[in-house]
Amino acid sequence: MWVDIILSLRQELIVAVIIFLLLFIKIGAAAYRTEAMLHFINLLLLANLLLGFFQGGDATLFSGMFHTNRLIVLEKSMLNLATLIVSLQAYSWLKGHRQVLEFYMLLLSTLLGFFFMISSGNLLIFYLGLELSTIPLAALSSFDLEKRRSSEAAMKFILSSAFSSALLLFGISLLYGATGTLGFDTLAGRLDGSAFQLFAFIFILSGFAFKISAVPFHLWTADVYEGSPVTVTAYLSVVSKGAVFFIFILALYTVFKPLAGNWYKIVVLLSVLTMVTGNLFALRQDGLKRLLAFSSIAQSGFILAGITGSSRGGEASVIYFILVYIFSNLGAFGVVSFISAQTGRESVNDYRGLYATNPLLSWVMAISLFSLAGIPPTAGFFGKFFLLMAGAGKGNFVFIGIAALNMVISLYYYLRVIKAIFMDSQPEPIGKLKIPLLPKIAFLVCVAGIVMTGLVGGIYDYIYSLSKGF
Amino acid sequence: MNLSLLVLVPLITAVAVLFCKGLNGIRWVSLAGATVQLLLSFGLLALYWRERAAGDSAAFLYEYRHAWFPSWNIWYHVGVDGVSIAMILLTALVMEAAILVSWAIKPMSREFFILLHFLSAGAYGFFLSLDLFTLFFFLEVSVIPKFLLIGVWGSGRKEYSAMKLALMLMGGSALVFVGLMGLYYNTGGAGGTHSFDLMEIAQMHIPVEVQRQFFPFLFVGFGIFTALFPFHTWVPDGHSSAPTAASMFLAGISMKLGGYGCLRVVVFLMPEAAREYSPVIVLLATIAIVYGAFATMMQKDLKYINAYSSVSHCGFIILGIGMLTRTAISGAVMQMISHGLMTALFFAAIGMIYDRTHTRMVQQLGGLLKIMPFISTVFVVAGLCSLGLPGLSGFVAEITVFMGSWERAGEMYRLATILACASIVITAVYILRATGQAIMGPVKDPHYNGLGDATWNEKLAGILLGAGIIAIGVAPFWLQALIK
Amino acid sequence: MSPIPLSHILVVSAALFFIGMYGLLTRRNMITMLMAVELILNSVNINFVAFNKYLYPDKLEGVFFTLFIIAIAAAEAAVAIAIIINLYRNFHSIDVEDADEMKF
Amino acid sequence: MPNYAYIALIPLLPLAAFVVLGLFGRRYFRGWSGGIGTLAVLFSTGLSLWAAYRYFFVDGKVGEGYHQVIALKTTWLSFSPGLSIDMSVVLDPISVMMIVVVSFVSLMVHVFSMGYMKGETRYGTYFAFLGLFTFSMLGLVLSGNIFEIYIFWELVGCSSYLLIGYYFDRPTAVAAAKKAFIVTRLADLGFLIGILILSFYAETLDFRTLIQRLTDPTSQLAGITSASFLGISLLSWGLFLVFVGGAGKSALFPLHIWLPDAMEGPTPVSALIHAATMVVAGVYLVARLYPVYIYSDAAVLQVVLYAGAVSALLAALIACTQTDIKRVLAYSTMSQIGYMMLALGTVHSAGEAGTLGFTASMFHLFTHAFFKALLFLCAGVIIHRVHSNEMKDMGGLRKLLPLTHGCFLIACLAISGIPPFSGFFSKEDILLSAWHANKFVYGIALFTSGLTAFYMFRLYFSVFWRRQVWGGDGHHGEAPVTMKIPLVILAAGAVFAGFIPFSRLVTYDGLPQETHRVGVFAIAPVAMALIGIFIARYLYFKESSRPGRVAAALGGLYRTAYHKFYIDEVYSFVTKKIIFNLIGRPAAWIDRHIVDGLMNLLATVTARISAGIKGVQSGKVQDYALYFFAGIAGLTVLFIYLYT
Repeated sequence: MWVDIILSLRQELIVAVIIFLLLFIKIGAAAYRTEAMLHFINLLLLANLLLGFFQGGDATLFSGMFHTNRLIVLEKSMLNLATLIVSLQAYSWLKGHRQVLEFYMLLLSTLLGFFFMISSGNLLIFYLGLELSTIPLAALSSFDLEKRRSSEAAMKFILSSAFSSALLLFGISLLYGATGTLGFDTLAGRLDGSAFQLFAFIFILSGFAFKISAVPFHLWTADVYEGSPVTVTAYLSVVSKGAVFFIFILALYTVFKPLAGNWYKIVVLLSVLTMVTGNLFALRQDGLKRLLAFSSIAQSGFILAGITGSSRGGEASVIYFILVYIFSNLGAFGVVSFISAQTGRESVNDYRGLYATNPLLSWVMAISLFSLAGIPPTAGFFGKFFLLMAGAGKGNFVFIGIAALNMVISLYYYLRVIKAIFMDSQPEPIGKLKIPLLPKIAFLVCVAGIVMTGLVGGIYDYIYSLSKGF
Repeated sequence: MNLSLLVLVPLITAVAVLFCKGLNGIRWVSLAGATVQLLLSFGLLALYWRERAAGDSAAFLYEYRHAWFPSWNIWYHVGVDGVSIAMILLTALVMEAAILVSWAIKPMSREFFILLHFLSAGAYGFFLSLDLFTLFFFLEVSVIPKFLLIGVWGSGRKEYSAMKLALMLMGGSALVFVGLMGLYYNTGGAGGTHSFDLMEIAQMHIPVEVQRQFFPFLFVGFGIFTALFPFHTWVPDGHSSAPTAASMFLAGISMKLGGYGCLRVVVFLMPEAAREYSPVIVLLATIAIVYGAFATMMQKDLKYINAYSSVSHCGFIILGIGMLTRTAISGAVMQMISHGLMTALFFAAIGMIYDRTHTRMVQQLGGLLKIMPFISTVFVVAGLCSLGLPGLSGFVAEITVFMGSWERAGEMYRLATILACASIVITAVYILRATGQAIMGPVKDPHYNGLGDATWNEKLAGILLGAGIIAIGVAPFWLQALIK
Repeated sequence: MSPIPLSHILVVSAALFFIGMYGLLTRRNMITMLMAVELILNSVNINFVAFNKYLYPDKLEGVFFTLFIIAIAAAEAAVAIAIIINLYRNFHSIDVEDADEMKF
Repeated sequence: MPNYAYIALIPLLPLAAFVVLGLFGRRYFRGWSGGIGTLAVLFSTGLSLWAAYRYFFVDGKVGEGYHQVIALKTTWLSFSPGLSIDMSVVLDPISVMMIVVVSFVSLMVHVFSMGYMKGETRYGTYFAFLGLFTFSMLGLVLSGNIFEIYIFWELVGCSSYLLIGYYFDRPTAVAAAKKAFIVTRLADLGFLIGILILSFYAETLDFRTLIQRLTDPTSQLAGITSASFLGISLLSWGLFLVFVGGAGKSALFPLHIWLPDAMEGPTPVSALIHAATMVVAGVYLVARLYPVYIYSDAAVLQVVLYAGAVSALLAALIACTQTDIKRVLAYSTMSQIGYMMLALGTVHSAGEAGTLGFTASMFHLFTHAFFKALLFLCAGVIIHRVHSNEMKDMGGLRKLLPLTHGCFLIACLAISGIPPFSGFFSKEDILLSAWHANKFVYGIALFTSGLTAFYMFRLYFSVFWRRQVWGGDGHHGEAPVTMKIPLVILAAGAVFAGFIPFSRLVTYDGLPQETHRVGVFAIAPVAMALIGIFIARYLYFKESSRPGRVAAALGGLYRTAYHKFYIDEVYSFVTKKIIFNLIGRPAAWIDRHIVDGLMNLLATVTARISAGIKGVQSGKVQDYALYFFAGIAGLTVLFIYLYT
């Protein structure tokens, strides 16, 4: 009995154990060498990834509050992987930082929150998980305490998310009033599409939309991404967004399935708005972080397009895309983070002539951007293709056409960066940078992931075999 | 024969180039890779002939299927018929020549050759594909290397051109994508699985209203690749900014991807819609032919001349496809091959001239025949091929298109054919103008007198492509038998 | 004494919600904005409790939810105020209009 | 059936010479190139003569007349079951006659060029091009397939281009080459469309089948005559367009403008291509399709007739005023070809009397080849010696160049139609057929023949007499022997070619015809010629002011003729002003600014929108909340709209 519970909760437990371990170290050990500590923590994260990766059975705990299955374990492993990569990339930044342990405690707390959120079987646990992840994230965005932008970002983040979760809660309360239940499994049975329920649903939907930065709930994203330390931005854009997408698709496909006829059009609308707005804003950005922020908004639009597919393929393609997205986006953010930590330069123009001095970084950046843009043979191509293909399953080809054209627009700003790196030059290019081991590993993992995830067809099919469908 | 080798050889070469030491190593490894490709494609041709002679009448030979994404019913599916073999031969030839021409490329030669090999891998894959997903995959593979080749090694407004090319081509493939989705979700009928397989789709009948709906997407999408009016504007800029080898590949191979796609995917899978849209296609093709030719007449930059003339010549491909008669379509295929070789040769010659004189403006050149006879001869041969001189491939292709187009009854089609025929006069005008000013005439700039003629690698490239042009022009029957 | 109808309570909650919303949108002081958010949360709390009591009295889900909300709101406020203090150090102001360096 | 497969060697030998010299001539053979080329053509000529002998006198005759022999046929490119381009070798009287003419003149020119071109840097290339031309021309005349003839048609055009542009460092030569190619290309467009029309209805490209089907009222003829365009049957259109192709190559009015300019090429080339062989290809083409022409309505043949007559007259008028020796000869060529065409146009029925013009035309083609080639080669010797083309630089050359003088005189007499020189007989036939067909045209022809004599002797007197001795230095000999031999041989041809019994050998239907030469009939043309000669002698025998006064007296007419009737100006107006400025330039502009502008506009609009909506991202968190709330409100409204 207890063994089963522990096994089912093993990913959460491991993360919790690591958090407490770090807490005890912080309390107990007065002095430590930052670099050694970083290596140690990364090893812990690796262990976390490997231990959590093993599949167990399906389980439902705490009278339906928490449930897990093979797909959810996979999703959590993906988040673990992303966290590990972010952590590896953070090495150069954290090396000079004093509060390393606090950083990881906060980071892992958010991860724990996401785990609970994904596994939740009840709106209460969902809310708790969400907040457990949001509040430390706000603290993380402020982690460069002395930087104005960092604190501004944190302020915007905490206020916006407080507001959004308040509205989400308002929706939950209305839904509770309408159905009398908070459990996912019972909720689905009681939804009948009445006006009141739909009203409540809109609030809940907007709460999700805020987290995945769908337009018009996305406005915090760019500012927070820009202001936060790059590592945190990477984490936000990948782990946070990915986790919310996992639960979002679960919610739409199972809990709110009775309302599918209603949410389909809304999600299509959000998807179009998100793609278009994200792209249009990204077009005119000079700051690389801000550009990537808007690009990640646009990517959300594409993911939403996959969600509209309302099919097993839709679910699988969304999860698959998030895996691809982890590699691609972290590859790009990794380079930005590394260069930012070394030189403090973050704008597109600063990258002019990068290829002459740092070919490896340039190629990592280029491959990641190609993947984000959906250019074969990178995995991004397959990801986007399947997302839109799933979306096209409903026969809404106008929508798919708009999405496809948006891919063209998005190509422009990715290519702008490529152009700066490979074709332009400047009087003071970024100097030759030596890449330490850990970030290098992270880069290689990202590139390998980008190349392999697509070409090796088995990965998608594995996800497909796990997914439950609509 | 394992067809995937054709895709793998360039990739392996690219990797080998990556780890090569020294400039010469890079060059020779690249050349060796291209030569292996060339030998492979000739081997493929020989095997194919033997197989056909032995009476194998399957539509495609050497098929290979591998489940790629089984849940979507996506396969890595390759196979060849005569048309694809012809295109593969073309690719191999142009690739070999392109590498020879880029012998002295600087800087970043390593990257240059790697990208070239990527391009050729994409082209081979495209011509081999029998699955629409695979096809689309390879179609897009070829876009970014072009962007980089133009943007990094190009000249003039290279970034602008590179960006324009990439965006327009991606726009084209976005349309293709929508069309593919439309096809995919209309296969299988009630309860069956959807499919991307070319042969399977061809056997199912796509409902006419669906065809009507998605034909424009696919046709325009592929059409952008092959410079369909009015989506051809990437061609002049892209070609003129690109480095020689990239121009050769771009005009020689990449523009053919579109034509091949139109043929293999669009017309083959949606014959009824093709018939319905035929007037529009013919109209656009005719505009491209005539208008492209007139626009060419006014150009002063050799590369622009060839680029615009490519618009005009690729109009013949579209015209042939749009006319939908057997002869016209086989003419379109011949035109693809012929134009591929011819334009590659043309760009090679222009590149060689530019490398020496550092200008491509016809007014500034002159009397090159005296200074660099070999290069000039190559230029003239390419020019004569372009204006459709018998004995060179251009004539064979154009005549076949004309004959085929004329078979299509109807005033409009007749008029289109006549206009297309008339364009060969305009072609003669601009080709001879360029030749007369740049190649013949007195030497305008005394600095040119000391310039050397082609080096061995350039000569070899010219001879390879020229031999291809002459081989088709003198003995077209083998090509015709191949693509029948 | 007849019980207060549910609708009355919902009106109060809605009023509270909009007051909170109004405060959030108009107040420039960040602390006040935080308080406005608390108002919205309180309206949610009222909703939960009222629904629980009036409609689904056999289970206590709503009440529990309220408890969690109160707890989390406290945590949120703590972090938010910490962030605002840090912001004040950097900007020397807690006027929300002043912190708009990043835009467009 | 005798084996004629060796005929294929006749064109292939020069081709081999082209390939060998083209690839290796420059580097390995150099001075030997001429010899190699000449040797190849020598063999060709021998084979041609042998073939002609076999055909005409041994085994070509089946029963009464000569029949077509298909010596070789192999499919080159097949379009559909009926339509294929075959590479074939066809022997019939006209093709046999033509191979003899072409290979023979080519041989003469080869031999002549060995002396004339000596020392040129591109000596090998020159002979390579000559080989290419000879191959193409022989292929053309031996073609048995209408597309095959088109192929060689284009090839002769190309070799003509290459040879005119041989002195590529002269801008005028380059321009002339370009002009020649483009003008004939324009005409070939007509030819091509004509082929398309005819082959579509006849469902064949083979000449024999084509002729058979199009002259058989029970078969395809119905389709092609009933279909019409602008009220004219498609058969007529097709034939007319084919004729346009021929007119372009044969420099008929108004497509003749390239021919005078083509004189920029080396003079032997002019002799071969622009006098004896290529320019008569148009005549040959019409002759090839003759049965169909006769069968269609008479309109097309009327066009042929008048095009020939106008060209003959116009060219003769212009020739009277030109001062460049080669240009005079060029216009004279044009005029003579006009004669040939005119003769073809006189045919009015398929009977023996009606087809006299056919034989006359072919006869004139044959004799013209000799004396015109001779004239050009003489001109070549003169230019070689004088280093100028202008008549004013010459005069009194008879002492310096006695052999040339004699040959030139023979040729002049021949072209003027003075008996017993060859031109007399052929011209006589033409006039006779014109007399039968159309008296008006006969008048033009007669007048032209007088003009011909006038301008030829104007040339002759100006060059060889006019002064006592030539003003330049006279130390060198006349010319190398390789240049003299061809003159002598050709002169012999010019004298004796007229005695060949042409009407027995080359006729419309292969059956021998009896010539009805009436002695009286010859009086008028000979008298006209003599008058012309005497006027020329009066004006040009001695240096005097007479020509100037005559020119002044004629005033406008002289000026117009001197300016070639302003036809070149019209062309350049059309091309420069209309095609370039009104079509080409706008097309290029539209492409850059409108079509491409649209593409760029898309980008600009996107960027504008992007800039326009940037205000949404105001940086103020309260605005964000507002948008958030507005989003919810919007969604709610949407829901209400959608689901109620």
